[in-house]
Amino acid sequence: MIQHFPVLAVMLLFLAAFCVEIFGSHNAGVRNTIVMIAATVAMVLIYALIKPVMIEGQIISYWMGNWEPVSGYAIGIGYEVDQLSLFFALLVVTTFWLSGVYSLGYMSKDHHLGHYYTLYLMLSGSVLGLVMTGDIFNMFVMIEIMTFASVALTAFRNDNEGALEAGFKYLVIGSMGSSFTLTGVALLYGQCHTLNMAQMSAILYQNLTPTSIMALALIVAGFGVKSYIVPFHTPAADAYMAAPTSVSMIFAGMVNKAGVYGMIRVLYTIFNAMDKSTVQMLIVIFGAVTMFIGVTMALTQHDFKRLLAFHSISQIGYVITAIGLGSALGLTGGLFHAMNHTLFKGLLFLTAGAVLYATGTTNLDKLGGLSKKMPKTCICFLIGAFSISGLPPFNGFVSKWLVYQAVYTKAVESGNFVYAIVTVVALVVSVMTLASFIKVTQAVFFGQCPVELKKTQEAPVSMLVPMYIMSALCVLAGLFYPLVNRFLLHPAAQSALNVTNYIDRMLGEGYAANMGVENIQVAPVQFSFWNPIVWLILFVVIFVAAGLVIIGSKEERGKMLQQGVKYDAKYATFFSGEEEMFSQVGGSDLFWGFKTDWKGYYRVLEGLHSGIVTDYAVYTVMATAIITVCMFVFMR
Amino acid sequence: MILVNYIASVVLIVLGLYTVCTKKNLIKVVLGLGIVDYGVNMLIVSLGFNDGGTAPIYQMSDLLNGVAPGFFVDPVPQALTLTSIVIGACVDAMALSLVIMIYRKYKSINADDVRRLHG
Amino acid sequence: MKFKEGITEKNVIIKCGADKFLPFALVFGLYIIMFGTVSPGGGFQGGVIVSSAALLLYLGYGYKVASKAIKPEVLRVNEAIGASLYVILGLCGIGFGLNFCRNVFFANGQVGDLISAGTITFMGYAVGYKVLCGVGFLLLLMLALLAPEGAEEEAAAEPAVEEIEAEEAAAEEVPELPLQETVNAVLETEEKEPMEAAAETVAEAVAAAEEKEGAAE
Amino acid sequence: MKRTLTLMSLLIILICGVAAARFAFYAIPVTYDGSDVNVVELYNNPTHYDTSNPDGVADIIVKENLEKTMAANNVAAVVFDFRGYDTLGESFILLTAIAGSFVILSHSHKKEEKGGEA
Repeated sequence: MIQHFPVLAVMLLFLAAFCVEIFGSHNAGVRNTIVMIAATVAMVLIYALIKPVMIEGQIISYWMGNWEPVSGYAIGIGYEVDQLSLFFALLVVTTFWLSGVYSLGYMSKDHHLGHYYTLYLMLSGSVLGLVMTGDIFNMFVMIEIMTFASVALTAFRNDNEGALEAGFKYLVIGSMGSSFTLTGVALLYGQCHTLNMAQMSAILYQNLTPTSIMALALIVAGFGVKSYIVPFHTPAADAYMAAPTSVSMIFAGMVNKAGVYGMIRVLYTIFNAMDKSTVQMLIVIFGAVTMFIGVTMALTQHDFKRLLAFHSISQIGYVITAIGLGSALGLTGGLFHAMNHTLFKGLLFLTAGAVLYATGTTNLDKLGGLSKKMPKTCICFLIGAFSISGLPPFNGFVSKWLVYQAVYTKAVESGNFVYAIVTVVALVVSVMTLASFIKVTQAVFFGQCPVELKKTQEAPVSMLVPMYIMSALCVLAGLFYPLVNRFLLHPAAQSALNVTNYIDRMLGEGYAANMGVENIQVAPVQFSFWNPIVWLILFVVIFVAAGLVIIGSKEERGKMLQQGVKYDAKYATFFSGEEEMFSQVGGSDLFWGFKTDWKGYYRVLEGLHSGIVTDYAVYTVMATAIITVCMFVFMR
Repeated sequence: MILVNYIASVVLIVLGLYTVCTKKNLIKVVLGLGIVDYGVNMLIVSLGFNDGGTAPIYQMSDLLNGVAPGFFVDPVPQALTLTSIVIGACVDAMALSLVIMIYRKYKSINADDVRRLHG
Repeated sequence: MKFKEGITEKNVIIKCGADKFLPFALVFGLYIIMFGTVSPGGGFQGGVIVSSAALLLYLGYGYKVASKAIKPEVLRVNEAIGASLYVILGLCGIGFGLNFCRNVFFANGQVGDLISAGTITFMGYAVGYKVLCGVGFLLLLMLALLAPEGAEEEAAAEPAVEEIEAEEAAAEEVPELPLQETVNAVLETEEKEPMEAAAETVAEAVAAAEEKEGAAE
Repeated sequence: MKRTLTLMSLLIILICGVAAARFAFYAIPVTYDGSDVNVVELYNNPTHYDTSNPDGVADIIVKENLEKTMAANNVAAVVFDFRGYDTLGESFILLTAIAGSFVILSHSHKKEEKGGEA
């Protein structure tokens, strides 16, 4: 019975989408009931797989229409749920369940909700199908459903500024990515005469031809578009911003995880390409650039959701860097960070949505002082901000530390200078993340409350509950990381690195050995070098010290603010000699000094993010060309 | 010749990408995406073709009369192409709807004017 | 700049042409759907041909009549019904203790019969029905944009903009219109009846529908 | 500058693509070489076939089709049975695109002025 669960979960979501279309387009009660039942049952079905797959180590293989392989060729479509698939499936079901609960309150003021839930269920079902399928063409079909549903949901509030534009950009870049993927799939079919991923993996093992290298380059570019790594990230920033917040959360939590999953599947499982140092270098450099550009763009944003979007891109950079290392440690760190990214970025988007719901704006210049009006949202936001910045008791710290450790180990092992630089970049990016969240916290929740926002109310309960759950998960994942590692991360990393099991379970015992695929076993990752308690104590000490300094200097600061300083050379540097009352720096401009120092850099970067869709297409083509050249020149 | 088909499909894909990258008219961008799609379809169909093969369908009249229809070509790429064609149609439908609404909102379909979200 | 106005006035030549072509398009499309298992064609191709009926109606009679004869809302709902039929046919496999999408009764006829190959035929019909409704809806949706301002208000977008309460009441009794009924009837009966009878039914019903529309005008 | 870069990238993709396609033509056998399969024989005796040494998925599908699905149209058999799940996804794509177009083309006036700003 248990082997039916994956396909039943996917089909349940699709059927619910049709039921919403048929019965629920006019009746809110029926619609919400269908959505919540489908989401809950699908979640339960996937959670029920934890015990057999994660703990007992089974791999569920399921042939659609009982088309078992004949003479070693997989003629039908197969579902194959191994630990890696299940890991991502768990992220997906958790995200969409929470997003569904959140939508009930958040979207209640919109029209066409029947279509909203249809598209939402389609998106959820397609991502769930994508991570569990074992057939590459089926994966492509699911990607397409995902792209169309994402575009439609991005443009859902089409009276909003820019929603249509964002949808169009997303569609153009996404379709280009899909076309690359399809071309790659076609070339792979020409090469392998099959479409099953396990069989392809066995056939392509240590047997790369120009055709399959081209296919690899194109598929990596295609999944790069879906995971929004840097030259492809441009439509994502717009889409996150223009979409309704419950959908932004789905994008951050599910859609770009689907891209990351595809990357891992293609690079590790199908092509076994991660033992080649050039591929590692290419992916790591893409990841590092993604990290850095994402966070620097985030520092200058004036819109809450757009800022979060750039942070999301930046955090995906960590994940890509980590999985590009090709080591068990890196993969564990990358998967843990992917999971944490789902949790804290979802939480942050939910708080942004709550702010939008309560105040009607996400512009940082118009917000302020909401901590007194929305204390619960504020606490949730702070937890999310601490997590994403990597402060100790929270989950972001653990996974970021694993990433640093993995990159550093790689630098030591290979003696390559680039990895050392990437380590430094990762640390700097973390600091800049914290800086930009200080800015957001200051601009939204502290500081002065504008007059228009005096009547702001706390968000309704249906929106607060998902936030509480996310916050709790953030804290728990940070505190009980050994359990997470033992039951989720280690099995997933192991299954990604050891393709023998994956092939054998699908095509019969001994198939992989016949084709000469090696069996790789990895030991569980040791959390070395650090102890969170020590770090926690250190941070507590620092906080107390900082608090003492602030309390001690408070009187003087108050005086300065009230009486004003006429002219003092001490402050001239900051306020260019103007009187203080005319030169206050708003919360959203907290880092104007940084911005001024990096004027040239920002001029180039803002010129590149021009908003013109053809420019973005040019970046996509250029990045694809770069990937192709690297693969062709260095992999032969 | 099949090689010509392969090369032509690659050229079509590149031409489509060129259209997407250089044309400023949003409708032309959508047409470029369509051209990329046709190139991919052509590649897939060419992959399954074998010189002298026929469509993989049993023609009852021929079979009953004993006329040998030769041999079949690969049916799998044809099924894949069917999916790909439907996807191309869907891309066109959605992209053109978006262009129509963008025209209503921005009063222009020049890509240089449609850039409210930038930076 | 205003949008180019759609076709509103009846041109005799176009109208007659549309009248003559409509039955052919329907019969040809349904033939392709029905014989997808044994001859070139299948659900998608046939569905698209059938849905061109919407275009022909628009050419002959303008958007108002076309959207009255083939109600977009009904098409939208029926599309989802077609898709769920496919899923239910797939779930049959699990019901029989086998896997999803299993062709559970493939030995229900001789090779080359109209009803043979088990669920393949019926899945083809489900997909054809779904595509017929879906593409027809899409065409009407696009044509609604070409219609002049007044007609656009009646387009597919309008019902959803009303208040939800009003819609609830209206949604329960959506009248099935003649052409739609015929298509439904044909699709329901086509599994049993031979092809010719189905074609006749369509042609008759189309003629009847046109007469009624003419009378209504 | 941008134009040059674009043209260079396209040229690279073109050259690599042609190299890949040329390799696929000369060095890789066709996905299904059916010239040894007699269609009439297969039709008259659908249960007697040999799949012990296939050259690809299509070989098995063509040979097993008449026995296991009884569909005269091999493409229909692939579309609705062997790869029926893909067709499922394909029809969902159509449904998604249509629902999406509907959402995009319809006027969405919200009841209250609440929403994101640029």
